[in-house]
Amino acid sequence: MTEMPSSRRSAFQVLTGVFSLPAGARLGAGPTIAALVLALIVLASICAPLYVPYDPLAMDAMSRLRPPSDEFLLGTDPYGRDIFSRVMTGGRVSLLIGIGAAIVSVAVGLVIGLLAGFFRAADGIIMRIMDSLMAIPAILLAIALVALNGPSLSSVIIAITIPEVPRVVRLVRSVVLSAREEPYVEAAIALGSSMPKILIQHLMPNTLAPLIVQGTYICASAILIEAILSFLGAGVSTEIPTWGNIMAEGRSYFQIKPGLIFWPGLLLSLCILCINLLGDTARDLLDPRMKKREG
Amino acid sequence: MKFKTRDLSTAQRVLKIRKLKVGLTGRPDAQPVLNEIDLDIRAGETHCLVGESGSGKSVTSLATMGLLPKDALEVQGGLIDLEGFEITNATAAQMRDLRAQRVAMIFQEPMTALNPVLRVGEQIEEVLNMHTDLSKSEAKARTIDIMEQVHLPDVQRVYSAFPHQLSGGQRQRIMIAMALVLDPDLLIADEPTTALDVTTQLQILKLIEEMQERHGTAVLFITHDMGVVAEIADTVSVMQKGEIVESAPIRELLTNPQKDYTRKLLKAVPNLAPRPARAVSEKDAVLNVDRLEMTYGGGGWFRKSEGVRAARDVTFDIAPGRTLGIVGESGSGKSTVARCIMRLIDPTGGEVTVAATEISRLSRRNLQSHRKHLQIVFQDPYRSLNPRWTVARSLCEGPINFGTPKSEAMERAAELMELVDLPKDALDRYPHQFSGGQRQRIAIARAVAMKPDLLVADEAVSALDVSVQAQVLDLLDDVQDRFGIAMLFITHDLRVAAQICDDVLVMQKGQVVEQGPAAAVLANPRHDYTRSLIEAAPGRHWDFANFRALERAPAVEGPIA
Amino acid sequence: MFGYILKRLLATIPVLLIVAVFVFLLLRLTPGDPAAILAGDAATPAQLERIRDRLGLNDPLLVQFVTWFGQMLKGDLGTSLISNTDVVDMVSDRLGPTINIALMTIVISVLLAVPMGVIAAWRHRTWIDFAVMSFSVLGFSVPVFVIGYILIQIFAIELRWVPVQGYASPSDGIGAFFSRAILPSLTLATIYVALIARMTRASMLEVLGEDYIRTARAKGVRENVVLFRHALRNAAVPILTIIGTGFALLISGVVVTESVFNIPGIGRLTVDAILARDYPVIQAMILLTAGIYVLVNLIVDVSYSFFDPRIRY
Amino acid sequence: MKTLRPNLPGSRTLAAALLASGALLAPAAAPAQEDETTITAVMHSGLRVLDPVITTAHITRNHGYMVYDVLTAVNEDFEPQPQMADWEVSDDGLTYTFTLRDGLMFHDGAPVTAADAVASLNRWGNRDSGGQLIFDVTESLEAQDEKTLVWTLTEPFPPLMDVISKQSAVPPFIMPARVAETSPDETITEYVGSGPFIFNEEEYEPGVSVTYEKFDDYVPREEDPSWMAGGKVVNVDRVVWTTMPDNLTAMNALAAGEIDYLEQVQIDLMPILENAPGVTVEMRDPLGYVTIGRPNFLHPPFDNKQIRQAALAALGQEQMLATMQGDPEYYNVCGAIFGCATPLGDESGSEIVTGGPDPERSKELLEEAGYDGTPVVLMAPTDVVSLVNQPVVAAQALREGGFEVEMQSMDWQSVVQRRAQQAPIGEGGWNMFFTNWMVPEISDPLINVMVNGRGDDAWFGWPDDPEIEEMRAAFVAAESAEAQKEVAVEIQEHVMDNVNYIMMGEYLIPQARRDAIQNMIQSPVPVFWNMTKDAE
Repeated sequence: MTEMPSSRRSAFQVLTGVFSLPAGARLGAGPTIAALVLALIVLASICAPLYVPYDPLAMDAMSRLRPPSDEFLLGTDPYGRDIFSRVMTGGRVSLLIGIGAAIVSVAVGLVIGLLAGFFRAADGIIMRIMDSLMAIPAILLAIALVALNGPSLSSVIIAITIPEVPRVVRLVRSVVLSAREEPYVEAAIALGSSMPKILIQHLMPNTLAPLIVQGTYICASAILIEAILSFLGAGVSTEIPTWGNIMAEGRSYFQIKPGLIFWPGLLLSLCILCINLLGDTARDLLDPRMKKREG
Repeated sequence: MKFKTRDLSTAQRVLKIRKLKVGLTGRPDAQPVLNEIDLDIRAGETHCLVGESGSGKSVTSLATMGLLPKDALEVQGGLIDLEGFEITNATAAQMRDLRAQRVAMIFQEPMTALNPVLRVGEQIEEVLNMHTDLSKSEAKARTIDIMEQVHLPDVQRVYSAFPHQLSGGQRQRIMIAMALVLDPDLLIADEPTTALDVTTQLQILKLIEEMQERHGTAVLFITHDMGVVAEIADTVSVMQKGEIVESAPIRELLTNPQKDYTRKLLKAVPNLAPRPARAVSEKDAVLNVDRLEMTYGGGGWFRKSEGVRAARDVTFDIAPGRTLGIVGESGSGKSTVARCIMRLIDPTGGEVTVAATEISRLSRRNLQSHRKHLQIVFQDPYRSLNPRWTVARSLCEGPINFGTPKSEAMERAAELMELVDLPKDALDRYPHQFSGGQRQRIAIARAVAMKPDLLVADEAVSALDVSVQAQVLDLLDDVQDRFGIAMLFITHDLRVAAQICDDVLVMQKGQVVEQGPAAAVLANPRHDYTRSLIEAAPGRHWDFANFRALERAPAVEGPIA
Repeated sequence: MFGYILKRLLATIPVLLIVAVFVFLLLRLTPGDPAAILAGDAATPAQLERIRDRLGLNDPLLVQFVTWFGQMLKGDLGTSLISNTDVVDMVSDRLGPTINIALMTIVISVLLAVPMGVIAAWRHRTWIDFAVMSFSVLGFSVPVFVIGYILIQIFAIELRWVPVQGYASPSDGIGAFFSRAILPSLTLATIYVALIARMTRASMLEVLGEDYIRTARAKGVRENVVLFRHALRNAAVPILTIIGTGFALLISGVVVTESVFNIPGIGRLTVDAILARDYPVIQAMILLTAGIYVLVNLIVDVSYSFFDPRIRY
Repeated sequence: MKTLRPNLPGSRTLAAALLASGALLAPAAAPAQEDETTITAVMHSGLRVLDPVITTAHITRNHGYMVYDVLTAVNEDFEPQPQMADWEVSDDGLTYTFTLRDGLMFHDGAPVTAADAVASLNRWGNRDSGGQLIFDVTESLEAQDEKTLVWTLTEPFPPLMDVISKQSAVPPFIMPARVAETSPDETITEYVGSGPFIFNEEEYEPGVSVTYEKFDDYVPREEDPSWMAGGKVVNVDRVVWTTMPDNLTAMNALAAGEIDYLEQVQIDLMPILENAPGVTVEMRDPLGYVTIGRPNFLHPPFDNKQIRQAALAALGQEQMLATMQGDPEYYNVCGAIFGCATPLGDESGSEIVTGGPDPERSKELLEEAGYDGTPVVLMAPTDVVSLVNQPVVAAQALREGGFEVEMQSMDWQSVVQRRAQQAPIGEGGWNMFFTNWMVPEISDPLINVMVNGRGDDAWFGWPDDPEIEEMRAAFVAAESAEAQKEVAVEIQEHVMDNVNYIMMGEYLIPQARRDAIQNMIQSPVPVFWNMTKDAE
């Protein structure tokens, strides 16, 4: 996208910059609560096997679509499986997908981005390819990819990751490009530091802050995309409950059994909400000027 | 040197500040940013507010405009009286009314201070639309008129130009027109010429003076440049750490300063008298630059210029222990030359020979080993050190690159800290824990650590306050004597050049217009451009450090162009 | 200017080419055999083989690619393997609904989001700001189809204000169109509004810190003028950018929304095609969407110069 | 592309902007006149393939019955009846003579001739498994004159009339000769039939909607309609089939009166419709469907008979059906491989699966068979509502029965493609999948492809089962209904023992209609003749 002529920070901006606290500091309770809620959800999901009353896969034809009761906390689904057990267990996989996607895409994007940012030769080609990838709507690409290697957990993660990588690459690249103009990098050149050394020791650290932020966003959107994939019939196998495919299975029961969408939906939304909030806070704290969240 | 000596005690008082206290919002007991300052300005008076960065000059002006950044600063006491109107407790609406009509302001950065997406004409006219009910045509006429008053060329065209299409000087003229179009009683000028080249600066100063006479405006002029003060002030207030330490008529202050701080400040101001040149060494030159040429090709998405010749046919050499200064205004190509020599960019022509090796065409790899011969110190002390690295790591980076064992490098680093007199424990700290001056010392130490033959100082002191500037210049001098390093000193400030250079080379539009021993070039310049540069240097007749006029005033006397 | 546009258009060619190759390979590697789908339950291996031959699925990949690509350059996107109808017709039939919904969404989003963002930035760190931000984060957090179902439940089933599903083209009457397009558009808008509002706020915050804003205030300019005349135009570029890049999100959303509201648009067409391994359709659709995306962003880039005179091509 | 209509509002408004863009891009939409009656129906899936001979997809067959007509058709008692033609069989059972009735006409106005019929039968015979059997023994099939065609056999084929009159999966639809001459491997490109409805090609959007218009020149028979036999009297002007992404949407649309008819109602969701005014939920097809599991005979573990039996024991119909349908009203535990309500239906030897599940028995059998724990690769479609449950339930049951199960989820098209792979498991092969049939599609050994035992030429799973082939031969040879029944019982017992496939029981799918829709005939195939629509 277009680079803007960036105006030098004037005395005034420095002045205000000096005196105003980082935005995060004033968000107050928000992030704290978010962190707590998230921690709670994560913990609950991880520990799910310890406390859920039923095997999330155990079906009972005789007790299908039961209403919430002492026996089934949130009732049962069309297979007579305990919704509570499924939702709590589903959280693990959804979170796994989110975190997995985030880590993979950040890692891959970082490497490619550094190369693109520093080696002019590689830059052109890499960015063309990235542009192309970005031009393909993520969902369509993901569906195709899932169709490609079957709806296994790993392939879903890959399918979600690939469309995200270009955004990370762009981010890393732009950071590198601006950082390499910094006098301290030129000084390093003058001091005879080798390119790889400069790349790793001087430039890479600059990308970490934005990457952490980007990572949280990817994590959030990955969880969301997983749900949408399941909804479109290209999600994780129903044998592995995720918030996404629980909702997908429940879609046609929306009116007679809203719980099937509501509960996983609620947890999923809460979870993403918190992750996003924390992401914003992290962004404000780590790098107030990083505002671009590549669509 | 003649100063303004008008007596304004009878003139009516425009601004009266009493016991003004400004502090961090919501933190009344924290160290205040302005501590109970008093200030008076009378109609037609030019009152200069001088002080080093962070002394509170800008805050004073913003407070007077009622423009303090709400969420950061607030008035915590005292009063600001503008012709009987109390500003500190005015409503937003009242303030809006006041601005531009009775108090106006011009700022340091004419580029960022003008809205880049609106035509400058509109921006001036907007003032009229806001405060008067002139018809469209009247407003335009008035705008054109004021634009002519500020001597803008080709007013009709400029009227509908965008800021980025104008030169820095023109933009500042627009700002002035905008400020004075409703001729306010008080004009606040916050470092209005700092971002401009000397020649432009001179014109702007003249303009402000002219406008002031025409409209009888009182001017509160904020600057850090004693030269400027000497040129324009009726009265001066010296600020330090949020307080006004001394306030006096200009001549009094310059000839007979009362307070130590004022003396210290004045002593630090370099004057245009060239330093006594050092003995020409017989050793053969460390650096030979031969017909150096740098042409920036076009290409790149938005670079309109196809092939800018940033440097043409630049030839010079420097012997060990001597200092060559390259002076010139922005865009003269002086920094390009420096970067070419450092091979931060690859020159498109000519030769650069360092320590008997021609490096202008060496491949990056082969260059590596020659890097240690030449080192550079950058302008911006805040960006020239990796903020994530300890000082020690920065200092050791170079030597380790050239195979010095870590321990040895560390010892060396420690010595260097002494050399640039910083405490040893500074080694384990991070750049942000140091002041600008200290960082620049560290940067110098880092360069010296390589035991280079040539040290390039690219505007190395331009970003520093005068007092700090003096210290750093001394340090450079000292380092040079100690290691016999040859130095290439890039600066736009003739005074600084005069202080440190043996030889001077004047560049204009990428070409060398004059070069020779500093004394010769500065004392009797042969080239018009050099002359205009010297003549434009404000307060050049005054030897601030010794509180007297310069007996051997440089360059020709007479009316300033 | 036109030189620039031309340059950009040329620059899109490699992009689309890469997309084409990528998609082509992707599909040929995807398990799934249109022949088997066509042959149906009672097919014997022999029959399958004959059908594969007829569909040219047995030719070497390169041959298949060249033939397909050659035809495509001639504007012939082939015929659907499954329904045997011309892909161009299929697509042109399906394009209308999607484009209309998308347009309506964009209009709604911009009308809502930009003022939201501006106000949030202006009243930075007040409850308004907090409200706007929370909403926008929420917009990211709820799956599109859930929003869709909720809207259906409320407005179509409980209140019976609008039909449950379906689509009517504006040529069948504006009323019919709006009554059916409004819910899908709102559904899509939630995430888009969130995106644009965030970016508007962020961008405005940055701009409001600029010197010329202070200058404007120093001129005694009224606050609303400061916000909308001085600030917004300067903040426009990143906002436009996000509208452009967000377009990808929009397309993704469309895919889902169309199946929730049963709109015969290209989104459903593509998903169905993928699930049915209808190669020509998938290739055409992904190229098309990619093309649209690239084009939209080109338009966005060009429109920069309209908001910011410093940008000239 | 449609051009802009006149009388635009002010071009500045959003409305106009959208209208313009929309109208420019709007697909051609021919608004129906007020006075004609249109029935909007949501069918079980979208129509994508228009050639009823080349695929067995139900939706395409249903399309076939709208647009095309058949020579003869079985009635609800499975008795062949004349439709386009009457027939005579020579005493030696070798010669069948068909005589077309008067007034038969294609939609393009051309009369239907015996030649058309011959061409159509030939193409059908090439694709249909039953048809192939007949053509194996066909001496000649030719048109004697405009109205008469003669089919001569080399040896008697008593069930011939049953086969060509069958309702599913591929009935011999009669097309114009020029169309019928299309290679049986290519889909036809001209959609002209002599059926009661005309296919409207302009308004056809594959997978989304298809429109049929009444064929005014169609001459129905006098008899009352019974299944596909009898008079096909059309009382509406247009029939529009549309697809809906999910059952819920469709139901809401029906409840809101946006559609008239919903072919399949998801049992669990019926409450929604039951309290909706003006909607009737009912059974159209009392025979319903069967759901079955098919093992792959080529690869372990199911290449071992005992292990197949173990699977049979491990699975239980009740459990499976209850999960699929919920309400016992709508399923029927039935061990008869030819369907419980059909003439050939018989449940002998099926207790093990009707009574099941019996994990213990399964474990024993596995024990005896020395099952080495080879995982059963079970293909599980994720995107076809009527097929998602079976594998999930089965996987669970098989595990309890001591099997290792690897359930591989994929979309249905992947299943369709994978099940055709004979390759070993490692190379994309499979062990088991589930599918559904309409009862008439499995109601006798010739129609029912799963009892075909011809190895590689058999249906997916490829059992090489000479015994069953003998039995089928015997069935073909059988002169009388009684004789046929006897053979059928043998086959039933054999299948239960050899586990050619696992009968998981019968289930019923109700349909729903606005009350305005009346006089719909009972039939496995939803038909739109005889149907009337009152003004609501």
